[in-house]
Amino acid sequence: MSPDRPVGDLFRRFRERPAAGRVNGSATGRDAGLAPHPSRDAAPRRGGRGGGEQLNVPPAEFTSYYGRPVLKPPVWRWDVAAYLFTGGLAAGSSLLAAGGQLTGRPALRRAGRVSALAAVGASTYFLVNDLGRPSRFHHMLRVAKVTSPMSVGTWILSVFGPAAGVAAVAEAAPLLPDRGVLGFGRRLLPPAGHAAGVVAAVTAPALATYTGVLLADTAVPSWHEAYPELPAIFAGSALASGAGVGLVAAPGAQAGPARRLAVAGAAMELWGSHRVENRLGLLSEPYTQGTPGKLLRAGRALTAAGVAGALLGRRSRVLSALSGGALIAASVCTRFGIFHGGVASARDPRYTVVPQRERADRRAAGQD
Amino acid sequence: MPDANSLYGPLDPAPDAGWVSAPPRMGFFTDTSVCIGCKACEVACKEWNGVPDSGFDLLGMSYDNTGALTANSWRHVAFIEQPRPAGHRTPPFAGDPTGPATSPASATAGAVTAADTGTNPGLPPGQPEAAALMAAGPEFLGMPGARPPGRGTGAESRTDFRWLMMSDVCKHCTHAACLDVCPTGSLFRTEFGTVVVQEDICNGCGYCISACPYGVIDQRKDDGRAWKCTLCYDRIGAGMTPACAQACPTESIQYGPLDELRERAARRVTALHERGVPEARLYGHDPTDGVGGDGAFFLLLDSPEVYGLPPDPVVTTRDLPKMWKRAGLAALAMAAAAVAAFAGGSS
Amino acid sequence: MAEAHPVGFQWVMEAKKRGAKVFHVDPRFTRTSALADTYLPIRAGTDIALLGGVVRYILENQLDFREYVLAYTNAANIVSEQFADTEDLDGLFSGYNPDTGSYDHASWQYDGQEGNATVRGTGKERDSASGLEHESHGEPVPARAPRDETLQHPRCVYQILKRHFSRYTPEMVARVCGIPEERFLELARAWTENSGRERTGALVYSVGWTQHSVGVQYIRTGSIIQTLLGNMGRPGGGILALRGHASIQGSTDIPTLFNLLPGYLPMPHHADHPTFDEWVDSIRHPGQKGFWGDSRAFAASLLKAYWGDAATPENDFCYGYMPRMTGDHGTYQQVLNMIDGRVKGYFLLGQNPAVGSAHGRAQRLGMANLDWLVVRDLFMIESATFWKNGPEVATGEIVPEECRTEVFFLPAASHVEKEGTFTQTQRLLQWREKAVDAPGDARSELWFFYHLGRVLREKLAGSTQRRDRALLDLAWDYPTHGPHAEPSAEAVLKEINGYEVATGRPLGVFTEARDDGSTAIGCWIYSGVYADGVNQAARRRPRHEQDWVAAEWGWAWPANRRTLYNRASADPDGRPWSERKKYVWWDPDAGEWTGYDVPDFEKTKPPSYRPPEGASGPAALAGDDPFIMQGDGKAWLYAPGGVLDGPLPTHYEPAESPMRNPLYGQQANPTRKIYEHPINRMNPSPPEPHSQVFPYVFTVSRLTEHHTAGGMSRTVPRLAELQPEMFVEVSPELAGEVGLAHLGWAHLISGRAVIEARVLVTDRLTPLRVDGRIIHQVWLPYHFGTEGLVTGDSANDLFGITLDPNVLIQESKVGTCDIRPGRRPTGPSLLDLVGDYQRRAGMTPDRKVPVVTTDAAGGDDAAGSTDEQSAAAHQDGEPHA
Amino acid sequence: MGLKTFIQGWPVYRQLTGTDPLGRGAAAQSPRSAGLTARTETADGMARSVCPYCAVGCGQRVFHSGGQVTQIEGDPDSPISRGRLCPKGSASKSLVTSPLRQTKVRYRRPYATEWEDLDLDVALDMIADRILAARAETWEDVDEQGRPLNRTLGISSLGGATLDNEENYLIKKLFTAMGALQIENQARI
Repeated sequence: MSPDRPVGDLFRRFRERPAAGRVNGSATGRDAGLAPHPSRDAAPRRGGRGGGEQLNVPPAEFTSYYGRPVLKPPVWRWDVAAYLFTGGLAAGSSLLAAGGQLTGRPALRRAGRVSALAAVGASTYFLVNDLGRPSRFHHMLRVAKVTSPMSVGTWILSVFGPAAGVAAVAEAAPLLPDRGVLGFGRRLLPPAGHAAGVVAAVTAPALATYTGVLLADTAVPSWHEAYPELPAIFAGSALASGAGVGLVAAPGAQAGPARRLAVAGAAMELWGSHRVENRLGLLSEPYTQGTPGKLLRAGRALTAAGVAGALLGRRSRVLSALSGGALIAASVCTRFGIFHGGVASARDPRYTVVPQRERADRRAAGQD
Repeated sequence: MPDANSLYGPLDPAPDAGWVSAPPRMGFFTDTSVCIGCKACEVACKEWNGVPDSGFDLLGMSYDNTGALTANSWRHVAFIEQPRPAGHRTPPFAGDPTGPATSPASATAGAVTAADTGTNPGLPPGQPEAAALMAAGPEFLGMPGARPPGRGTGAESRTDFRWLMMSDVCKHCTHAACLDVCPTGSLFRTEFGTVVVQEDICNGCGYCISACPYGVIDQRKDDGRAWKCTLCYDRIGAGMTPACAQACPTESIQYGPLDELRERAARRVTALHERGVPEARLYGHDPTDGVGGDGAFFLLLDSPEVYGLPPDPVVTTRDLPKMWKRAGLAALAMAAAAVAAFAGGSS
Repeated sequence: MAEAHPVGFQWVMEAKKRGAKVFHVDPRFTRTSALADTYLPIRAGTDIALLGGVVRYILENQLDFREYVLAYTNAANIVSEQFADTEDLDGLFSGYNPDTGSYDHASWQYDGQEGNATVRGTGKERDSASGLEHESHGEPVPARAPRDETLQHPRCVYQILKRHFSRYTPEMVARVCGIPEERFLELARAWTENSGRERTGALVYSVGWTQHSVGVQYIRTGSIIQTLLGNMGRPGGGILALRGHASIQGSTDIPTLFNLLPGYLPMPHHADHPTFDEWVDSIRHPGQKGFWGDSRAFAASLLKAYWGDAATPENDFCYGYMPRMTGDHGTYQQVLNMIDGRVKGYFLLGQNPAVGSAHGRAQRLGMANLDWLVVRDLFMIESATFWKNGPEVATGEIVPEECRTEVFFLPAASHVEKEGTFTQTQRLLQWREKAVDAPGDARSELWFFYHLGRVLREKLAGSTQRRDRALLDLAWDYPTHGPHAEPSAEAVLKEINGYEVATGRPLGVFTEARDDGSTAIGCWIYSGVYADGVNQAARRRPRHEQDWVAAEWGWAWPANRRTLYNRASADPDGRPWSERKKYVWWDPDAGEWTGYDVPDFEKTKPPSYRPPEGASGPAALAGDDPFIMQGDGKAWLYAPGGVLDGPLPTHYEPAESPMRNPLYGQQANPTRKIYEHPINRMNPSPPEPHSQVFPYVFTVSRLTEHHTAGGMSRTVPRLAELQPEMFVEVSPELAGEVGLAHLGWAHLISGRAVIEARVLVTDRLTPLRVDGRIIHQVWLPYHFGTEGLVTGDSANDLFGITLDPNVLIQESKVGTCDIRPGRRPTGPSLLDLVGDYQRRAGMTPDRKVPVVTTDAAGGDDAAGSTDEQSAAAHQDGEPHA
Repeated sequence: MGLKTFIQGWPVYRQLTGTDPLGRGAAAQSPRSAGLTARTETADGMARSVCPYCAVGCGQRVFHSGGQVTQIEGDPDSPISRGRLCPKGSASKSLVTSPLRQTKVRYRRPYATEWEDLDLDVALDMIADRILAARAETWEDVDEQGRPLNRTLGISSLGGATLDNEENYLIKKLFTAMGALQIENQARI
């Protein structure tokens, strides 16, 4: 290279080339960095010409070690999100059942008790299935820690689960013969079912709302900052899904409470998700973009539809059932939406660094 | 017995965790200004604790081929190349026929490399823009578009250069969210005030991983359990020094009673400031910070996020009482709604 | 240092804490540079120009430690009027013989001593690497030479030095090394300001310095500076070589080297040493000062240790059994002989030449042409599997079915599975205790060679062949123990230490050696390591229980001295130069030398002692002659003999350089060892044409995470994962010029080989402005090969074979190459690519590498602009990529 | 052991009755954790050794149990290294216990494409025969002027820098006695 020509001239000219697309998250960095000089590129190259383009995109307002996430994104798989739903469903259903039991609406009672058992069963499966060491599930009962929502939840479940179970089994009483040991059972079960149903109903609100704390009590930015709303959203979602069960299962005559529950639940859920999507500033973003955004919007639509259907469809068994289904589906969407929104916020260092940096700078400014 | 500051604020964690007549709290002070990036800490740790390898991948993150703290790397040495002045040192490339710096461009390429660390979530890909800023220096924070000269991202020639190295490790927080959220009591506070996963208890629920504000603890795939630095619980119990600190050739990693380390660190920062290294700062030393101070704290030469550390972490359990209150209210509302639904109305 | 010797670097950090200023000079910004106060990028292979600049700076500004220089060096000695300097002969000294490419040293001698020279320009000393003998002592010189204490005499060493280095100006340093003037001056200023009576400065080099065609002169230049500044023999001073293998110092002291015997006694030469007396006199130089005067006793005791009872004064201690050198029998000569089919069998003992030696292809082809090969190692290494998966198998040059080499792989015992001593880089012997038994067939070398000897002697029992006497008479009865009959390492150490034959009493110090056969000593400089029958090397008194010299940890040769020539830490009258820097001094009351260290001087010889006329040996050393192994007791600024490529260091370009030598007409070291062999084609350098075909400078070195040829690191997951792939570091400027992508692939081409590597584009490398041109340098680690957990091409394959004349060490720290984006071709087309480059560079088989430079017309122009030329060159090469 | 001890061993019980109601420390500690101690404490023995990598000569402590190396770490007593080790030295245990280490003699006969096994004694014997054959074939008694040579240039050796002084001594002694001159090591490289 001759002395008169400035060093790295080609390099500079190359880097001043207009951006030709951005480096995506491709697994290999081979395309990135400095792209080969066209006339000299003898290398078999994978992918298109990446290169110094990154330098041409406006600088992000935050930095991180090689842009890698500061936090470890949650390792929880889909079944935790599913559990959020089934747990809520179990809670809602058991409330419905207890209501039916106390106000003489057998259809609601039966449907509620059965779906409560099914849902709590599913919940247990999901929880165990998500463990890295499922065989050690019982270690959850080693300690009782108020600082650990999961520990609290475990104990709630271990009360709710059996209660819901007994209540559901009690529904089988009529099927038993009226003589002998089984006959004794036939006489004993209904009162036991009553008691159990009440126990389940009493623990149900805790079961439905602790999951909000479960997510909020993490370093995941969009979950933690949403801690005031999450329990409300989940409570509402639980009620709505429970009401959904009622609408599907109960004849119009008995479904009144379910309709009212649906309205109440939907109100809480919609209020809550509206807040998290707007109140959290930067941290609301993950809930409005991508998959989480889609899910939450779908949830809202379904809830609205479900409520409308529930109120207008008094006369129509079909419409009621449909709206019940919509409410249940809405609950599923909401739970998955919230779940994935949080995961997304943990994956992107921006949501960790920017708020903390601003807070630190504010404090620094305050000091001097 | 639990302290008033049990969830937040200055606290001596061991007595709070029920240790009667506990020994002084032990910890690490990692002085990155004398780190030579030899990675002896990574190896010594793995040798002592029998930690598996974390993949043979060239990451292109300077000399960092480990990538991050994972279940299979309990010490991680970060390498950052920056076209920036290094305090008292004369510019390494002054007078050389250099062009613009490549550090930001190379960092962006390194940001998206992948490595099978054998853990979950392991080492997720990063954001090229943030990487470029890490390599160019943190001055751009909050001022998009600004390109002060001498940062090597323009067309001018580079003269300054510095190579930052830092051995990262679990912070053994005073208020350890991982510990508090653990539903099995696998994560526990030792008599030395350190935070340890009990491998015979952990059932891999993964809660601690989402709870850690530093992204330290991680899950081993084929094993399912969560793993992290134990501050060599078995060694310090026998009065020995943790493997990494024992190996460290330049005393970048110092082990001892936390109070002593904090004083030593304060003296070191003053000394560096006097020697014209104004960028020297402590991280995680302050008992009044968001996590009540770290049991393993650092002397850094750039902002924490450049090293992949959160700038102002707050333990999530600080807000736990408020969370339970909210949950309680929600539960009441739920119950009330149910009662109303059945009591009110006729049909 | 932080890269390759991190734990040693802790002491640099200690010094830094106490305010020491650390300078680091390296072609690439390393982990050491990151911690240094000042880093100076330098063009690989130009260190003499830089250090020469410092010498000039010292002399021009009168910054030398004058009292020290006058009293302890040969600065005042007056040199023969026949001497002509490189100043006068454009890069050559007087006495050069172009036919042999070597010097007659007569004209280099001190005034009136011309007849004294032992070296006559036949190249014989070069072939026998006689320079190595001087690891422990100087070339013969008469005890007394004419001196001018005023240093004004035009032919006194001081003035010659001044003239010789006068052209090494800051401008010239910048032109040659690419180090800007002000940066150079910063170094020179700091070095001189921190030396003298009150302060000392240390020079630390890693032995990459020795891997140059002028390697010995690099170190000579360093010692000239340190001597002028009074930094030798004093605490915090000196020149420290950071050697790279656990006992490489020991394997030089007790040499597994062709030209040496234990304790730096020379291996006999057929012409010079036909008889025992001639051999001994060539070592002790009758009439000369210093401890080599006793070498007859050392030599006799060694032979006594070898042949025991058979060795008697009457039969010259079996001197007749000794094999004789006739020339160069070094490892590279051996490899070329292997290729030519002249070597039958080859032992590899914990060594992996297929990766670790220069010109890997020659190494592997040589091994493929043996009758048999014995490899003893911990792991399956490239040198044991070259016939199976070496690069030449891929190119078809080695076909397993046609390769006749019979290979024995014998597993070796590790350092924890045997006991014995390592000698570390500061001559300190440390005994290792055995922890566990070796697994399976793994055995120690001690076991292997003891039993190999036993079997050989059994097979030869009753042989009447003359040649077998040496084996049959060999003293080979070492006590053994254990199920495998492991020989006793301690018994061998006792023999090394030496003992009184009659009583078996271990000797306490080498002065007890006798030449009458009453003592047997395996290595005289190690005498004392087994003093009083105690294994001194096993001493491990904790450091907190002794002073900072820690004399009771291990044992250092000679006589447990930790700092050599430490008499120089006191002034001529025996008083410490300064209170701050006191180390060893004369205690008039006790009438003996005392201090922190074992005085490197006769304990009771007062500073005032003056030798009587005609005294010789130790007795001839005056009380103020600190450099007691030197023929005149002085430190040599000017070497009247002993250094084969000149009495003074001179900058020559590396054997392969893109640059014309800016200092002299002579391009490269005129005495360097060149092998004219079809496989060993050297890239052309200016003024030869076509040097621009290889426009870039490459250098190789170590990574912290790996060890040498990788046999002990690429096989260990803990280390392999930390640096998992072969890579090449390039500057952004070069990346832009050639078109290299960070983490993409590149391949490098030299006249010998093509290798590929992943690219790291980094600001840690910089182009240099050298003599008005821009020079790009690339860096590679040399740890990779085809075996192990992580593999890659071997950087050493790129090098050709050119050796330093003094010690026959190859130039493997700098060469020229071309670098191109993308992966290298595979199979036969790889050879085509090399062939294509050889063709374009005019590297025909019959080409003679010019030793003495004769300016070819247009040579300089041809070397002018590499950029366009190489670009053009690439178009030619395109089809192969 | 009975229900009582079982109950008392139950962390929840200890939470309720002990000093650690939140179950953060004392109550949550498992018996295994309570019994933990450094394996160096329980090792059969400890050998004082020296790092096998570079020439700095760092002190190593080699702990072993049941004939196996269980830990290698820096020797704090050493004035050279003060107990510190670089990554290579720190990896010494992996080096000596590596499953990749060869523990059996391997033999490749001429023109073969694979390794085969060989008995160590047989190998030693075969090598001795080949040495004697090479000597016989390439022995040089005297040079053209009748001056003694006593040597063979048919045998070469490379290595020693990683070996003990005692080993290098025997190597040099034996090779010199058999007239093998071409003995070299890393010091030349």
